[in-house]
Amino acid sequence: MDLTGLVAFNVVTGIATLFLITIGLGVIYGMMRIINLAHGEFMMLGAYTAVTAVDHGVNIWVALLVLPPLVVGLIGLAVERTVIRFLYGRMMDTMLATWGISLGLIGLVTTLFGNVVKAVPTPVGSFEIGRYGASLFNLVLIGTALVAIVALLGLLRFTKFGLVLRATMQNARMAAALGVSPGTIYMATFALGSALAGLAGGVLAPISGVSPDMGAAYIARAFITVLGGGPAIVTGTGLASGLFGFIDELVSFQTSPVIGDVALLCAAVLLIRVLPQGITGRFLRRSL
Amino acid sequence: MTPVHLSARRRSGLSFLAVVGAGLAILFGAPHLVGTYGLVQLTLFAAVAIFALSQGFVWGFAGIMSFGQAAFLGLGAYAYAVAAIDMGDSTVPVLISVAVPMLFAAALGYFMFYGRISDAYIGVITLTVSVILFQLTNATSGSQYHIGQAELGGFNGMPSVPPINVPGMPDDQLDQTGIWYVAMGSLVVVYAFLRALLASRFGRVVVAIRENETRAQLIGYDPRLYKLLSFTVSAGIAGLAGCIYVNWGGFISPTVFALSMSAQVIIFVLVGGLGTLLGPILGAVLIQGLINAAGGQSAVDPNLGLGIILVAFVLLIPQGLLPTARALLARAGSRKEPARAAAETARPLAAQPLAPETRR
Amino acid sequence: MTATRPGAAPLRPLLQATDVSMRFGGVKAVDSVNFTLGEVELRCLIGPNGAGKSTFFKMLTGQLKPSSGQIRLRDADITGAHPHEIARAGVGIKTQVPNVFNALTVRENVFIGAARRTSVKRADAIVDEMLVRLRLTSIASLAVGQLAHGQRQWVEIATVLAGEPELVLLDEPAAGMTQDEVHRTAELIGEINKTHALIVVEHDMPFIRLIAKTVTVFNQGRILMEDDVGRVLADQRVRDVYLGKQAA
Amino acid sequence: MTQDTISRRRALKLGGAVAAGTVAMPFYARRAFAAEPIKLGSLLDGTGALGLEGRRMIQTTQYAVDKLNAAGGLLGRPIQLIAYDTQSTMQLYSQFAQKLALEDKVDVIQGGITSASREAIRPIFDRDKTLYFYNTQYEGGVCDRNVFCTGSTPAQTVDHIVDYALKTWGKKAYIVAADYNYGHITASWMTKFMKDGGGSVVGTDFFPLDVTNFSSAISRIQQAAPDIVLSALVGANHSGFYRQWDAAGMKGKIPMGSSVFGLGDELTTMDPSTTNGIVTCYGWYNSLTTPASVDFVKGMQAKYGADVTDLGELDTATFDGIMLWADAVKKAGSVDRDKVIDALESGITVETPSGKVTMDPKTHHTIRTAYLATPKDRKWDILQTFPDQYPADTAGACDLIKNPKTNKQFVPTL
Repeated sequence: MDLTGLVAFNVVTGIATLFLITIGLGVIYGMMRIINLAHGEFMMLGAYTAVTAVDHGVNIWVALLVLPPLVVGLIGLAVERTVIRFLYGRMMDTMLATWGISLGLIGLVTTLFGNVVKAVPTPVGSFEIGRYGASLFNLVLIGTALVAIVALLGLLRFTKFGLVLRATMQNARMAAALGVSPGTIYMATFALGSALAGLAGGVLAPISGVSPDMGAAYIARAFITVLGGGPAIVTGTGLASGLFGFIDELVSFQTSPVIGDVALLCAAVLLIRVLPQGITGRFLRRSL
Repeated sequence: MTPVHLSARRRSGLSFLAVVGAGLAILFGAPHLVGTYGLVQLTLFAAVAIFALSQGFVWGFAGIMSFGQAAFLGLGAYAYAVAAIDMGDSTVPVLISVAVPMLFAAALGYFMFYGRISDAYIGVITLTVSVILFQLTNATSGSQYHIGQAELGGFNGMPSVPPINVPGMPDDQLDQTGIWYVAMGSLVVVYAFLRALLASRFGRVVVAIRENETRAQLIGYDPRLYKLLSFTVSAGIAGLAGCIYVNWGGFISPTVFALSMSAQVIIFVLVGGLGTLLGPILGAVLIQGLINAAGGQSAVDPNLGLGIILVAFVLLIPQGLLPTARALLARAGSRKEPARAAAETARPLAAQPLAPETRR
Repeated sequence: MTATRPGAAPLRPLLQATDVSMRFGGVKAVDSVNFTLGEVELRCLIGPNGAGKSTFFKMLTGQLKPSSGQIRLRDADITGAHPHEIARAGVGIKTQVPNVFNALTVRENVFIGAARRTSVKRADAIVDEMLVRLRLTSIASLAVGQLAHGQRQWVEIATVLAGEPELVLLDEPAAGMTQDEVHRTAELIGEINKTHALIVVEHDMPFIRLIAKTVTVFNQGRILMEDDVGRVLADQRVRDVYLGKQAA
Repeated sequence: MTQDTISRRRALKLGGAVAAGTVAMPFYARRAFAAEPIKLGSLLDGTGALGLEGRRMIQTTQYAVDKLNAAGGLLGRPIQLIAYDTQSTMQLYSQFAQKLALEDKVDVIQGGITSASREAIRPIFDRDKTLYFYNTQYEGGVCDRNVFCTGSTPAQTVDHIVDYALKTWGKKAYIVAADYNYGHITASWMTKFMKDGGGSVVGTDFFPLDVTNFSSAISRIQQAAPDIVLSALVGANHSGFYRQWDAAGMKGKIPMGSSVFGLGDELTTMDPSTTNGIVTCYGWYNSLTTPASVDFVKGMQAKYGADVTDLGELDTATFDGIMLWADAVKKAGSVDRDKVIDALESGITVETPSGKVTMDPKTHHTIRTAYLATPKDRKWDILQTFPDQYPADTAGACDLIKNPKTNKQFVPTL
């Protein structure tokens, strides 16, 4: 019974983690049809922001949850202005360019910080599930994911920005005709997606080593989860994270993390084969 | 046939002869000009150039975004290594190294193309498949993972893979010079094969499908079949590259499946020129040369350079070096056939509209 | 919607659509259409924008699968078949927007059309013939992407005809053409109709008058009427839907 | 490309000279020995995933070569170091190995960090008959007349960790190890030593080197409730295990021993609360107070700066390898491969920072001292010392004196 509780807790943590590492990519892909191959490296930059902030004595919570999205959001803004905006409508080229940015960021961070694994202390301790110990920090992960879901849904549904965003997504030309510049919207969306990637990197920093090539470990999973989710960004990413996170954690617990990862990827490829438009391409189409 | 048409065809024939001639000159000239180590270096260049041709064909001509071409390189290399260790004689293993990736690509391609999976998703799926293969081979440590006598070795890979031998004589293994002849010879053959393929009806239809899939379909061609065949052919070529790659190093490990391998070959093609065959070869030699040169220093991480090159080419020289050079030459020259140059530099349009419009 | 057409030939039909419907979500784009075309017949389809003509064409060519109903080409049921299968069965289409291989030359475009059913050598001969017939020889080695709209339409028509289809569908062949080109198109259609069946969608009424014998009128996904060209164009209902829609 | 590597070499030398201040470098560089230099090739990862370990090994190699040159070189000839950075990339290992053997024609090669890299280059040096030293603590078993291994192996170290654990904590062990040859073979030895000592292994998990999330693994361990956890986890990503273990509150509940912990920079980058108490065993620790050991640390710090505080066995084994080779060259009076191998097989012994190091003729591995230690607030606290440890693991299957043609890596069959 205690074990079931522990495994359930791990599954929920796994789902939350998957959601966090995916949602930034999902926002950018869902709104702009841009597959941001530098997503993993944006996470990596978020983690380095956290490491650097902690090293400079910034409060740990600020360093993990506030600074990374801000810093990476700004970096995303700069990338959008200098590279991405010249490539709108050229999906292939944006994939290549973001791949280049990804390699460049790995190289840059390696050159600046060295290929060393940095670490951030975990700010909270552990708690007991029956006779098993579990990390309290996993609750922080789950909480962050929940806050991100609620905030994004609120943003899309209740704010003017959200309305314009949805309109642009439906029909960029129409939105442009209504006097909203798609350029501005895209810029804001890219920055928002980058900020979410930064947040994921920051909040995951304490439990994973922070190194220049850490992004590669996440990118394939994040991708396939976005595609599995389908057009409704938040709901789709949430559902796909739930499904794949569940499979991954459960198979990992039964066998090993590799098989868990492989099971996740295989499940996703099959899902895309059956539902090429993703889960929300078929079900819950009207969700956000 | 019109005279213009004839001259275009003749010109293309001449360029073909020139490239093959240059290839043969390098093939037989290099052993006299460079030492053993130079040949070893050039063998690697030939292997990556063949790999680049496989990507250049599938992406540049068939318009298929295979982002996981390293999967086929790795399968070819592993297939050769396993078969060579188990069989002794290397002749059949070489064939296996081409056949295994082709079979795998045929299965994967059937799954993707007949499953109406759209272009961008094909990129993601191929990439994911290469990640899966990487993880699986990486997890084959320990003696329980073996095929015949060949232990897969997991992360450590397979050491001491026997090199190609004279057919039928397992003990007569090729030395570095012999492997050079095999590698460079294969490059010339693959180039000639692809030129012939593209000049054939099949090749022309493949390019037409890249240009306008709907139109080709409405004429009566089944794009799925042509894509599947192109994908399979390119996988076989990548497998051959893998076979030569493992012969070059005598060693293979899961890093052949790594994302960086797939990334590099895309950079080769992009830098050299998408939609050409000579371009990927030149791009491969150029970038591999740069990577090697970067190996001697450690002040700046080489990824930084690769990343900057990739972004710069996408933004500034998206056609790649060869078509750009051709266009410049054509402009500098008598402006004889601007149309031809434009046709050759035209790239497969991958851009998708925001939503598939249901026009009525 | 049976034999209202005067002088309907008792021949077995080349194409027969029975009760064909197409729904997008809640909207019926094509609603229970029955349509019959005889061998070597020329039919014009008219109707306001959104009447369902292009959707109907897409179902005939396999680009859309009908929600219900059946389409037969001679004895073969081609309902929901793949576009390439229908093309192989002998249906060629020139789509509304020029649909060509932009990076290829005119010659290469036509070659692709010709090469499906025959050897490369024979295809080359067909291409030469087609280029002369459609007066494209002088621009044969130019990339189609560089050509003007009208020329691209001609290339597309040449590409379709090179495949020697038995039934040719033309979606607005005269759109964007000069007066001179429109006349040549009309001539060409007459010429094709000597041996092939044709269905032509067009808005240009003078053009219709030039080519048509029988006209089918689509409105709101249904067939409003089907009759001789003179009677159709004189019909008040037809005028109403056209003018009404166009005014709106 | 040649251009670049030359300038790289020059940069290394210049850097060395500047750091060394008035030491011997400028002397030999100016007055150069008239004789042709002896070439020592080095293949180590200065960058990439293993750059952390490799950087110090590269510095140690330079340090050792400078030390030999300062003492007059070998056989009256200077030693020229030809070093390539393999960037943690297998392809570059193959490539530079071929370059060293075929183009630079070096007399000896010292290098390779992972077992994978060693296995990639070993056949190349066998084929081209170039003497090769592998100076890394590893899983043991390499049996090849052309290859000499100076790092410690499980029989010399893991044995003592298991022994200590059995005596101190209990009989039930759970093994977590990296999913590649090193991890698998080390786990086999751990299992064997546990059983030999009367204990049992209640579970074994392997993790690929890119795994960072260990939550499910930690749950599994808790479920099995062992008395001790034995870790052979390797590399940057796996360091997450220790943090997550600590974060889950397991640190105080189940003690841990590790065969690789602390070889990198774990002591400086991790919280002392995470690292304290993990039991390790290596051939050298930087807190050893023998004169040779202190001298080595001081010498390295003088050359490369006071922040060189993370030296470990990988570095002293590199130093040992170069010194053993140098001694053998002196004894053979030649750099000819076969003569040097004969000299090495004569049971040659050197005194180095690690203590007395003897080359075992049968296995081409070293007989050396092992130390048991645990981190205590970012410093190594040495618990026990075991002199003259014999490479019994490799010796179980390998006898190069009797069978000089053997060429393989033996794996334990348990």
